[in-house]
Amino acid sequence: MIHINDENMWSSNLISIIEEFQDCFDSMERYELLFDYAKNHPSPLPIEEWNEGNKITGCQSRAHVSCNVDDEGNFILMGGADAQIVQGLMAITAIAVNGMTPMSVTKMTPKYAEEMGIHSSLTPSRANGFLNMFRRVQEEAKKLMK
Amino acid sequence: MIHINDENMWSSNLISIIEEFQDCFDSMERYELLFDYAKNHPSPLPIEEWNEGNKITGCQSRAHVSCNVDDEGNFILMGGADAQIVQGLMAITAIAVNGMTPMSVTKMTPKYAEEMGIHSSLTPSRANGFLNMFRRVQEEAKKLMK
Amino acid sequence: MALDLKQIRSEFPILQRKLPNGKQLVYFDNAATSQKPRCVISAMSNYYEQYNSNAHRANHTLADEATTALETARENIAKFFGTSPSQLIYTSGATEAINLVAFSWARENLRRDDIVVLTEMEHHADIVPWQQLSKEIGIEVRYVPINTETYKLDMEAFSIAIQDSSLVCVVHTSNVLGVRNPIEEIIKLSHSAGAKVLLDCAQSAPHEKINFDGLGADFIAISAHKMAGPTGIGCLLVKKDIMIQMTPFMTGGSMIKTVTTEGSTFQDGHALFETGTPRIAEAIGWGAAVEWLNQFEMKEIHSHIHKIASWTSIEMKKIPGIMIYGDPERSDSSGAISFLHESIQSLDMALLLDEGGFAVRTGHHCAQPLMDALSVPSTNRASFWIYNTMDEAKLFIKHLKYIVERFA
Amino acid sequence: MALDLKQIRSEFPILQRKLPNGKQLVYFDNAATSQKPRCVISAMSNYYEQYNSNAHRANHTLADEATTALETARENIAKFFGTSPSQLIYTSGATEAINLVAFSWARENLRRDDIVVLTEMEHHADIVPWQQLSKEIGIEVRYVPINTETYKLDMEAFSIAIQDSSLVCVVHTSNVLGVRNPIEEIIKLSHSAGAKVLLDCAQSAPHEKINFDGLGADFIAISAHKMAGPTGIGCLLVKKDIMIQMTPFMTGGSMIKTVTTEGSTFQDGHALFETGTPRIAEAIGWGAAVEWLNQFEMKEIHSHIHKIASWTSIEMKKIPGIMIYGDPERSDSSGAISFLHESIQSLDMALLLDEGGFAVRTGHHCAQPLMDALSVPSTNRASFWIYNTMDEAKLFIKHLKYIVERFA
Ligand SMILES: Cc1ncc(COP(=O)(O)O)c(C=O)c1O
Ligand SMILES: Cc1ncc(COP(=O)(O)O)c(C=O)c1O
Repeated sequence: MIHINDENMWSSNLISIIEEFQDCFDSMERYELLFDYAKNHPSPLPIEEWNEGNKITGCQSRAHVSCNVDDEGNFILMGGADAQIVQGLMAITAIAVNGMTPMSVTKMTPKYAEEMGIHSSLTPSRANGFLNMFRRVQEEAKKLMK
Repeated sequence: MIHINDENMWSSNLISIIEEFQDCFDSMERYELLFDYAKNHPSPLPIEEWNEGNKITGCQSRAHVSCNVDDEGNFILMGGADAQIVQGLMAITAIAVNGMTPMSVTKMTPKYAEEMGIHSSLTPSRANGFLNMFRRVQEEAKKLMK
Repeated sequence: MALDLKQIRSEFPILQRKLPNGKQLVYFDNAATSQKPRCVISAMSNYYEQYNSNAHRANHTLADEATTALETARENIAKFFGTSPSQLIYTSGATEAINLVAFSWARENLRRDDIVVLTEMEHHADIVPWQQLSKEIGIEVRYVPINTETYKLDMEAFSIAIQDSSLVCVVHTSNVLGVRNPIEEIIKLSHSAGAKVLLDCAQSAPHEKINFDGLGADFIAISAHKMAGPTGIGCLLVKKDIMIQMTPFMTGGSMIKTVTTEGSTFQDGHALFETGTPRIAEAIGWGAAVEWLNQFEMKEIHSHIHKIASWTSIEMKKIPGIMIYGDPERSDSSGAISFLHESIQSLDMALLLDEGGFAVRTGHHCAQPLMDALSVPSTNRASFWIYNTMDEAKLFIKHLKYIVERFA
Repeated sequence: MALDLKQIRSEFPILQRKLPNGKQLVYFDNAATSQKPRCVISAMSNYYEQYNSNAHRANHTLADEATTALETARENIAKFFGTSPSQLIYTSGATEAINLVAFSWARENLRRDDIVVLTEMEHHADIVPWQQLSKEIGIEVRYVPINTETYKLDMEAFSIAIQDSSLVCVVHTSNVLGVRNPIEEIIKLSHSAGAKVLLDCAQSAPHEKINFDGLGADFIAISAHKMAGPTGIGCLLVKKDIMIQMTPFMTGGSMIKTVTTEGSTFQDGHALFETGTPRIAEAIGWGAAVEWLNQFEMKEIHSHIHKIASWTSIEMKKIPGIMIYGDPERSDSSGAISFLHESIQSLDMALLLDEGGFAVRTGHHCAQPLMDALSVPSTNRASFWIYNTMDEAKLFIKHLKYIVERFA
């Protein structure tokens, strides 16, 4: 059951992902699913494009995001990380935000990770760096609004 | 009642001082008595002779001791302090050790202060510096043995 | 709203303490260190019992909890002092905070003959680092005198001293005299003269709201243990644009970005100045202390202290032979009462007060230049805080009278 | 005599901890910091509840009790390390201890082109201070490589590197590899070459008896928090004749004798290097920790750790894709097991272990030059201490196998 739909900003895609996670038997199964999403990342950032400029600080593994808008002004997030858990969270974040307007992206909250039951994403100091990644995506979205 | 006579090294003079302290009604009365002994110090060190060499370190007030032997080899302690409590303890220490051989002085323990009920003398960090003074007297006695 | 003293006192276990001679403790040594409420003590025990872990690189649950607690404490403490967490550098206390300014900022930004202005009222912690720097790189140190009648800083001399100076270091409230310096004016004058300002708020933080961003001082040094926090921690608050002028001080663990055998790159911001395993339990304890203080207005605390101090001071003056250094009755005084009796030596006084259960501090209070200015080698000092009561003050006056009657 | 694990574990409240996901905590992050027995936690609470006071100038009962406790702790800790209290300088930890050598001894006694020898195995705390000194005064820093097959220091290279050197800085036991360096030989060779020796004993002190006077090292740096003591304290042990070569580092409160506006005179011995309000609660806590450790032989602790570590290492090697860095089965190894899985990235491994309740550290362990030598960016590290059990090790192996089966 989804407790909060974050002001109805979650796409049906994202909601079905959350439900898929909620159906998992335990946290190890959830991590397995996250590994699957990592493998099938819809828009990975090619490793050649990992650089200091798009690096996420505060993540224990190397993690990079690149944010753009397409011709119609829709948000495109590409992410690359060497840890699968981070890569999986990026994949799901990309599914969550891609196609939105940058404005909408800035209004998102990171609560979907909580709903998915990924405990290790919940506090800013956590090593998987999810919150730093999410914050960075929103900063980029803000810039793209201008 | 005297609990420990420190291997019978206490003179009858010292014992009667201890008893006098033990007869006091409370600690304030003991301090008063100590002030009296300070006033009637048998061998004060004249203030002109207070110098860095005979200064006692670790005492919160200025305190100096000078130790010698007379022609017959008997110990003479002279002490000077600007705090009356320290001066009083010096006076009693002088009564305790003067006339002894330096060897005997090195064998004394500072337990008479405990027996007198002067709590503030009991630990090395205590501001009245009694233990530092006592230790210094014994060091000087050791030197005078040679 | 008056403070609920009964409630407050019940939160400080030590206030129940009986001394070995059977006397009830009356703790009037608050300018040296404050006592700690139960919630501060248990915040630290709870850390050790439930989530002790080295912080940062938090890839397991305990490390995450410890890191979060450490950084939450930083946020709460920074907020308490009216600034942002990125401007707060944890140190072991006010002394290390001032040394950090000397090592990290002054060594980098001052040159031979540059002028550092101090006052005669400074604590040794705010004197010796500058004398050392003077020996090392030849800065000039100037001392602003105090008026020994009013116990105030000589502001005329101050205005002259700060000309062409680079740094002005002033104690917010004197630990000996309780005098509060006019820091707002001091900051304004110093900045107009082109000097940076370092405030030593070790004594003021426990009873006055420090609004770092509002004050505009460049550096502020604070100790936790004088404001209900634990030993072993304090901080330096630094203005943003000044922090980037600072070079690393102690180096090692967490302050680095990369290390190779060829050389290293460093973190930015406060992280650059915090190395080694953090003072985790201490930060958590201090965080609990500011949270505890947040239930009061600092003004309430100040006026409570002031009421006790001014009454005590008035009564003390009636006792023959007692001299008071400072003006504890002035409304902005910190409540420290430095005093001497004309014939009872200060150490004797200390021990006689102790015998009655009264803890006061005695000595030069790490302010020998001030002692020289006052022409005394030491003073006795009674100082009050939030949990002290008028009843305690009355007992103190009674015992002091008794001492003077019997021993003077 | 075997350790009574049941008794020991019952003294560590945190070992009862359940993580938020319901899993029982298995704490294998001991090389980062150790857990604390109840007696250490309560020694500190008891200080705050019964006799908290600023120390030194002890002219009231609480100040006396606090000072006595502080100095008694120093005596007990010094004795534990086989030396006298006058040779122990309290610092905030091993990092500050090493910085103290760099600031107080090296800045005074080393000149441009003087040589400081480090090893590739050093913690950043024992690298960056020397790199800084190199930038500042132009000392030369040499690194002794390790043999990446045996994980031992290349002693041939060592013998060459120490020629004409002034100071040799070596980690007693590596925090990454668990390797114990041959410090007895290192001290002998270094002294024959005319160099002083600084040992980083942060990792060794928790499981090996340090006999400072017997070893003959010039400096030893130690952290309390890795050996059952609190955060915020550690020490530098210094040989008597070396301490007098050291100049003041941080200055202020208790390290002074006299201060005038003309200049200051300082204390001798350890007091010269300890300024500001002491880490009183921390020293008392550390004192309680060494007292607690005194009921065991350090050899017992070491062999207990070694038994768990070598069994775990043997079992880990049977798991496909696991590589171990170091040789945890060697009898003098500290029991730290650094490992990686060939296809599961270290952060993923950390989080998957955490999900099972296992706290291990992951990252470069503040030893990037060693990581470079091993050609890895980071490792996972399991490390054991007195309260860990073979049962925990078995659960760990089981969970690790499960992770590898499902995620590799
Ligand atoms: C080998 C070694 N040296 C030095 C340190 C630094 O110790 P601390 O962070 O307690 O100052 C550590 C701890 O991480 C270590 O393992
Ligand atoms: C005015 C003032 N500055 C600095 C200090 C030094 O503080 P700490 O000893 O906590 O470093 C003190 C405390 O004694 C103080 O009263």
